[in-house]
Amino acid sequence: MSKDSQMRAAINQKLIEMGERERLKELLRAKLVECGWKDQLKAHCKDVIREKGLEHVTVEDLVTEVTPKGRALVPDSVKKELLQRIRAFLAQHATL
Amino acid sequence: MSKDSQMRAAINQKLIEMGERERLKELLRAKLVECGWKDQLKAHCKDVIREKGLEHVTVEDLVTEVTPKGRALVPDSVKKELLQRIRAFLAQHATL
Amino acid sequence: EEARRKKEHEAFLTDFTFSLCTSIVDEVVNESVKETASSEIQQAVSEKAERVAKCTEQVCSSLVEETLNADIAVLVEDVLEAELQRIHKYIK
Repeated sequence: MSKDSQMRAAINQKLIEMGERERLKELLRAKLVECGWKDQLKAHCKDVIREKGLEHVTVEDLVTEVTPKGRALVPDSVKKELLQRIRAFLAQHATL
Repeated sequence: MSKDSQMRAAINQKLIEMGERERLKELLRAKLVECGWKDQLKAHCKDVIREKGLEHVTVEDLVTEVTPKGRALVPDSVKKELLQRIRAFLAQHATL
Repeated sequence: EEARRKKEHEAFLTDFTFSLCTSIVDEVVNESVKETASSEIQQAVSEKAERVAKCTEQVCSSLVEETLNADIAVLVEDVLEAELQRIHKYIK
């Protein structure tokens, strides 16, 4: 195992142990709703369904189709906030 | 103070005044880099840090740990060269 | 007497040369060891800080990725389900 993967495993371990990983996911979800990400993505799904026709769309197709936009639509500020929170958590709780 | 120690003190004083002591140290430093001693020392420091873990090593610990090896690794040829240079200097300044 | 003094002086010089050499070697070795130990520890500290920063970013990205993958799948299912319901209602 490389030093990097050891370090990632240690960080993840600490986040999971203290329940912080779940809290971070919840925070992200809340932020995504708050910033309108969910509504924008829903609208995009509907556009794709309208374009292709409901009978020609499977869940897998639609996931593949909308995922890149879903990723792109996550505001940088939300990612930054999440990163800050992880850093603060590690500073407080972890001896890495 | 015995005659010998008086003479020692006088020569040492002269060596410092004439800048020869510093030049000898410079020469030795250069030789130690040239012969790979410094790289070996660095590698040894890295090994110790890796073995003990960064969080368990202070500069003082590391110095204590690597100094014996540092001394042992100085090549005899380098010491001989230093001796030659000291002899030559003393011969040149026989009045000292 | 002169020869004896000369011999004594030579012995003194030999002894002095060796002790000066030893003292210079010790001084330089001690200084170099201290300097190297300190810079190696400093370097290891910076490398570790860099690694922690990089890995924290990677962990954060994978957490975002994981959440998005799960949420996008649920969202897509919900939208498709809603659209199907709408069509059914319309047909009815």
